[in-house]
Amino acid sequence: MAEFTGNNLTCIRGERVVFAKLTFAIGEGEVLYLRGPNGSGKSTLLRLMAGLLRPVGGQILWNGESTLENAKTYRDLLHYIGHQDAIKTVLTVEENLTFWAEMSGVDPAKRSVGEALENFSLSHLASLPARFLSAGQRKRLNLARICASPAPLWLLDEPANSLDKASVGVLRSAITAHQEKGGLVAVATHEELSPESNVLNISEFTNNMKAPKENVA
Amino acid sequence: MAEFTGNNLTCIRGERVVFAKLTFAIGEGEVLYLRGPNGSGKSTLLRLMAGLLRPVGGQILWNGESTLENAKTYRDLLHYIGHQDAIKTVLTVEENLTFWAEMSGVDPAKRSVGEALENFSLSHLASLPARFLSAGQRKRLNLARICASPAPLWLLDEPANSLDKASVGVLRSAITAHQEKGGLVAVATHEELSPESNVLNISEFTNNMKAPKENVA
Amino acid sequence: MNVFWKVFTSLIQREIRLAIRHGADSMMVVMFFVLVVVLFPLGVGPEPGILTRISAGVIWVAALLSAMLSMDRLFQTDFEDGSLDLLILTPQPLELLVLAKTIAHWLTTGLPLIIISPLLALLLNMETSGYGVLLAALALGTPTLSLIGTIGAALILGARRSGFLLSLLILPLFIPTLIFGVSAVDAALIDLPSKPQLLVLGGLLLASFALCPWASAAALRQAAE
Amino acid sequence: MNVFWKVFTSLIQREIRLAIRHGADSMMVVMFFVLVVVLFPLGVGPEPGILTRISAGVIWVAALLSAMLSMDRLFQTDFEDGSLDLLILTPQPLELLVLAKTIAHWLTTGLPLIIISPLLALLLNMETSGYGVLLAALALGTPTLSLIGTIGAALILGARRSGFLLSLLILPLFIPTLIFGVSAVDAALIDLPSKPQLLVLGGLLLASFALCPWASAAALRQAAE
Amino acid sequence: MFNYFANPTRFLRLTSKLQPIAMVVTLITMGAGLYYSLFQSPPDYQQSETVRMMYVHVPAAWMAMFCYVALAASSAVVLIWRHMVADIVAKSTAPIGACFTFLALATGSLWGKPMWGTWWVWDARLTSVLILFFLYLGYMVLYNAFDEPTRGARAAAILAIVGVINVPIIKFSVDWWNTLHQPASVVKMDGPAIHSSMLTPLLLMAVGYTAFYFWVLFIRSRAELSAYKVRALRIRQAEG
Ligand code: HEM
Ligand SMILES: Nc1ncnc2c1ncn2[C@@H]1O[C@H](COP(=O)(O)OP(=O)(O)OP(=O)(O)O)[C@@H](O)[C@H]1O
Ligand SMILES: Nc1ncnc2c1ncn2[C@@H]1O[C@H](COP(=O)(O)OP(=O)(O)OP(=O)(O)O)[C@@H](O)[C@H]1O
Ligand SMILES: [Mg+2]
Ligand SMILES: [Mg+2]
Repeated sequence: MAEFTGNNLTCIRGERVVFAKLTFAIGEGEVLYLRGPNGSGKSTLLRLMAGLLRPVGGQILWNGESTLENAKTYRDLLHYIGHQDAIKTVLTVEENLTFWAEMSGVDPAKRSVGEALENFSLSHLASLPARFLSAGQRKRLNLARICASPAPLWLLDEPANSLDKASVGVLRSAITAHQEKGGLVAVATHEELSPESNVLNISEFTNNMKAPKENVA
Repeated sequence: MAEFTGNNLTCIRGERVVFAKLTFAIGEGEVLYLRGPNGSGKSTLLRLMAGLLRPVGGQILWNGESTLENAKTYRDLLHYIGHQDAIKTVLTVEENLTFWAEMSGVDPAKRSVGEALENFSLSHLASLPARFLSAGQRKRLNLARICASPAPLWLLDEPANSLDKASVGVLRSAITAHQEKGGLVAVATHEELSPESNVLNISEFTNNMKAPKENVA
Repeated sequence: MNVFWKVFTSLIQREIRLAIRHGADSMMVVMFFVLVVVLFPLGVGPEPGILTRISAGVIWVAALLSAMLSMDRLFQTDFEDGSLDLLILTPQPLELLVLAKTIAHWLTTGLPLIIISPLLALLLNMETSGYGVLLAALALGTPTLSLIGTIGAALILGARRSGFLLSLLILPLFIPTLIFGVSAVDAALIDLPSKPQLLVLGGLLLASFALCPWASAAALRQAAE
Repeated sequence: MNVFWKVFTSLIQREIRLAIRHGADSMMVVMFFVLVVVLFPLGVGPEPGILTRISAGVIWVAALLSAMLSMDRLFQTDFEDGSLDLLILTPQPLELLVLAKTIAHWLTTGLPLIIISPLLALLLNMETSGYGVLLAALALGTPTLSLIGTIGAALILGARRSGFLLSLLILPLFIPTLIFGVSAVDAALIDLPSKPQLLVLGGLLLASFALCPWASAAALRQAAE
Repeated sequence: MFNYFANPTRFLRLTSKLQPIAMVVTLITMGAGLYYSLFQSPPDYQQSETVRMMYVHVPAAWMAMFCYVALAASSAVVLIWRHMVADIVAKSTAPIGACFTFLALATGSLWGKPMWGTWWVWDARLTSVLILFFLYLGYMVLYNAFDEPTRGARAAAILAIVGVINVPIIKFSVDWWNTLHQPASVVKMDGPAIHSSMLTPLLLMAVGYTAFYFWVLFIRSRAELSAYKVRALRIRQAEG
């Protein structure tokens, strides 16, 4: 039922075309893997999907409706995890998580802060100021955010960075559980997270990659 | 000839014992892999090795001499890459790298800033302000630092984070080349970087892992 | 509506908590305010005549400087650690969130400043007839400063020379508040009615209340691009 | 020695480059200094008599506040982005690096302040007999402020309520400089010799030059743990 | 209409035709206006010869406000439709407006010394014009403060739009507060209250100033546009 698509997207940053005429589609319960070398535009595409950037051409649709025009309802539907972790080091782990759960505006009954902490094995750290967290613990706290309040679309930028094997497993099963509930996921990653079906290779759409090839041919 | 060892190291952070009685040894041309789940103390151990932290017990020796007592000469010998990347976003890529090469105090003839940029395929970005770098490009710039001026001991904290496959390859060959020159490397990572010989599993020395088990037994 | 309110208060709560735990901004502002006023007698010499004469001006200038000083980090940390992206992506209108942040900013910087000002007025030998008007003028003026400041704070995100820019952008906009604030107190000190000036201050407050959150929200969206 | 010198200058260069590119700190300080001084006539009213009377005090208080204002970010950004770790790990003695940073800080904040001060003195109607001494006093006093400030800046790294702490820590240490600075100028204005005060300022400078880098370096090592 | 002019080539073609016209109008009206104001109009019975300052001061003040409105309007177009031409018009208008504002401030100050006995008072009109000047400055500095040009354009556009409330304040400040400054006597609901011997040169100068604005605007925006094209070309080259 839910469908998330992008048509002919072109994105310019700093007067440089990052990618052009990019098209993608994610169906219900599907995961789209974004692949490409460093600097190819994966993070850029995710920010575009989230609505933080505007494409210069093309559009992004949720169930056939433009996400830019229905920004307010659309923002209800998504969770975004970027490179930066949005963690305030003076607040405790729990305070950090609770704050974002509250900001999501989701019905308190549907939130599950405790469960999310439990899931990512952060419960024993709940009352620690976030400053003391190790790199992987920070990342887990950031990931716990997407489980603490429900939203159908997850946009994840290299979520497995600095995670240990066990946590990668937790992340993987969180994604699978989300899929089973009919959720949609777009994830940029350099690693194998699961047997991949739906892969978007961004370098196919980047100008600077294409142009030399054509020149050579 | 060169040898880097730690004896009976105990480290306390925030009134908690992170690890105790930890012992390691790295010989010439060897790589030591630090392993352990998130929060087990890999980064802490690396900071200890670098001399940024002081152990509450035990000592760290370079060729049998205490590194704390000979801190000044010892600091000449090492490169440390932590979780934070020490990149100034308003300076260009090249300015960032050149600065750290100059600070290393190494003879200018022995520095190789251009080559390091080339190696990590950053040459085309050299004059760009570092703010525009993608996550992987930032990491590569940080890594280029260790190649820009020579030092026998490398301490690397999750150097492969957010790198694409090609860059991981570059990193791997940089490490191999360093080994062949007789360099020593200690690296904390969750991934397989090369067929591992010398692995230190930190969780064997952490209290909180051990204690519950003993309680149960 | 209920959801909005909840989100609104939880943002204010977080900001206040951050200010208290971290304190870099809020306490610094109050300290700064006190210091400007305390250092003056030290620098100028403690002649009561002169101090009395310049008391209203010193307090207002100090308030202005403190407000400006606290502005540049208002959105900066959120911008740097990625919180701003997430705030923009919450379903709530960004204008509301900006307003919440502004209120929190005022509660942690403007309010303490007002509370402490009678003490400082005493220190500067201000005549007691000015106290009431000083409080009223500060109560009307400092929220305006916070509101106007948010625009500047949002516009400079990611800019070069942001500190310089911030002062250039918001200081001119602060001037009316300063002028009417001082003249309200000065009028009271010479037993003239200060109601007209207070009314203008109120008008400025209303106008900036209506305008600033929108402008700042627009600027923040630009900054996240 | 040669290596030291190279490292020393390249650190100074970087700091200056950062200050120019980013400008948040350095330009802000100068702007701030100017603003304090410009806002005063606005707040106090432009009566030349009063302005003349308080000119030296206003300029020194402004200089003090600007110096304090620029201090809290001196090591903070390096601390947050990991540069501090690397600086500590360079083979050069940390004291030297601290000194280089202090010099860069003074070059980008203290020096512009000195250069612009005659203009501000003019604006405040200071009598011309005070100009020379004002410059001399600022030239001796502002490096002291920078040096003392580094201790505070290093101590507050990672501390809670850092802003508050900073003012509490370094302000008392600033006060002697303020008092002798103002009285040097005031003496010149009433045609008394101001040499004794200038000598004291010189003494303060020497003492802080000998002491501060060590204290700050120790504090920095502590902060990195 | 916006779409029509948004096409850079069309804009270039149009301005290349209008530019000489603006130049001719400027030279003629300014020349005539200066002649009338300096030699033909009578000295004022109160202000004597200093009244001639009016012919420089008043149109400059008008243009300062006019340019700001133009700046804000094109900035709105930049934000809403993201048209490049609007951006170029806004960017080119700002320095011209700043110059007019500076002229109004400087001539006003010069005029104030003989008339009010002081260069400057902090009354509502003077203060609001000073703020206008700072808004122009802020716009220009903000525009150039970013590494990404588009970011600067949009941030500055927001500032321009916010600042537009200052324009009615300037206009009506003399009515709302009693100040030293002259209330409006030309642009009023019930027709101008000024003698025609003074009105004619004033209006001539006003037309001259306006034409001058457009003249410089065309020159500047054409230069901006070519610079933009060169940059785009270079980027395309760099990308192979
Ligand atoms: C720096 C000081 C001054 C500033 C910033 C200033 C600003 C302005 C502005 C913005 C206007 C246009 C108002 C409108 O269109 O309604 C104006 C008009 C005018 N100003 Fe000034 N002014 C200054 C000083 C003076 C002085 C000293 C005089 C003479 C006593 C003067 C006489 C006038 C007159 C006669 C008008 C035309 C009013 C009308 O007919 O609409 N101004 N001024
Ligand atoms: N300053 C501190 N005060 C108190 N505890 C700390 C401090 N810094 C780290 N810790 C704790 O010490 C432990 C070790 O942290 P460390 O960063 O070394 O882990 P790590 O092995 O590098 O983990 P990761 O794989 O997530 O990077 C963690 O449990 C962390 O919470
Ligand atoms: N603000 C900006 N201005 C100009 N160029 C930018 C800007 N931000 C990013 N870029 C450039 O756009 C390209 C895409 O960056 P992006 O962060 O999307 O890459 P990525 O695919 O996520 O890479 P990584 O795997 O390293 O995270 C990069 O080459 C980067 O240098
Ligand atoms: Mg990325
Ligand atoms: Mg770690």
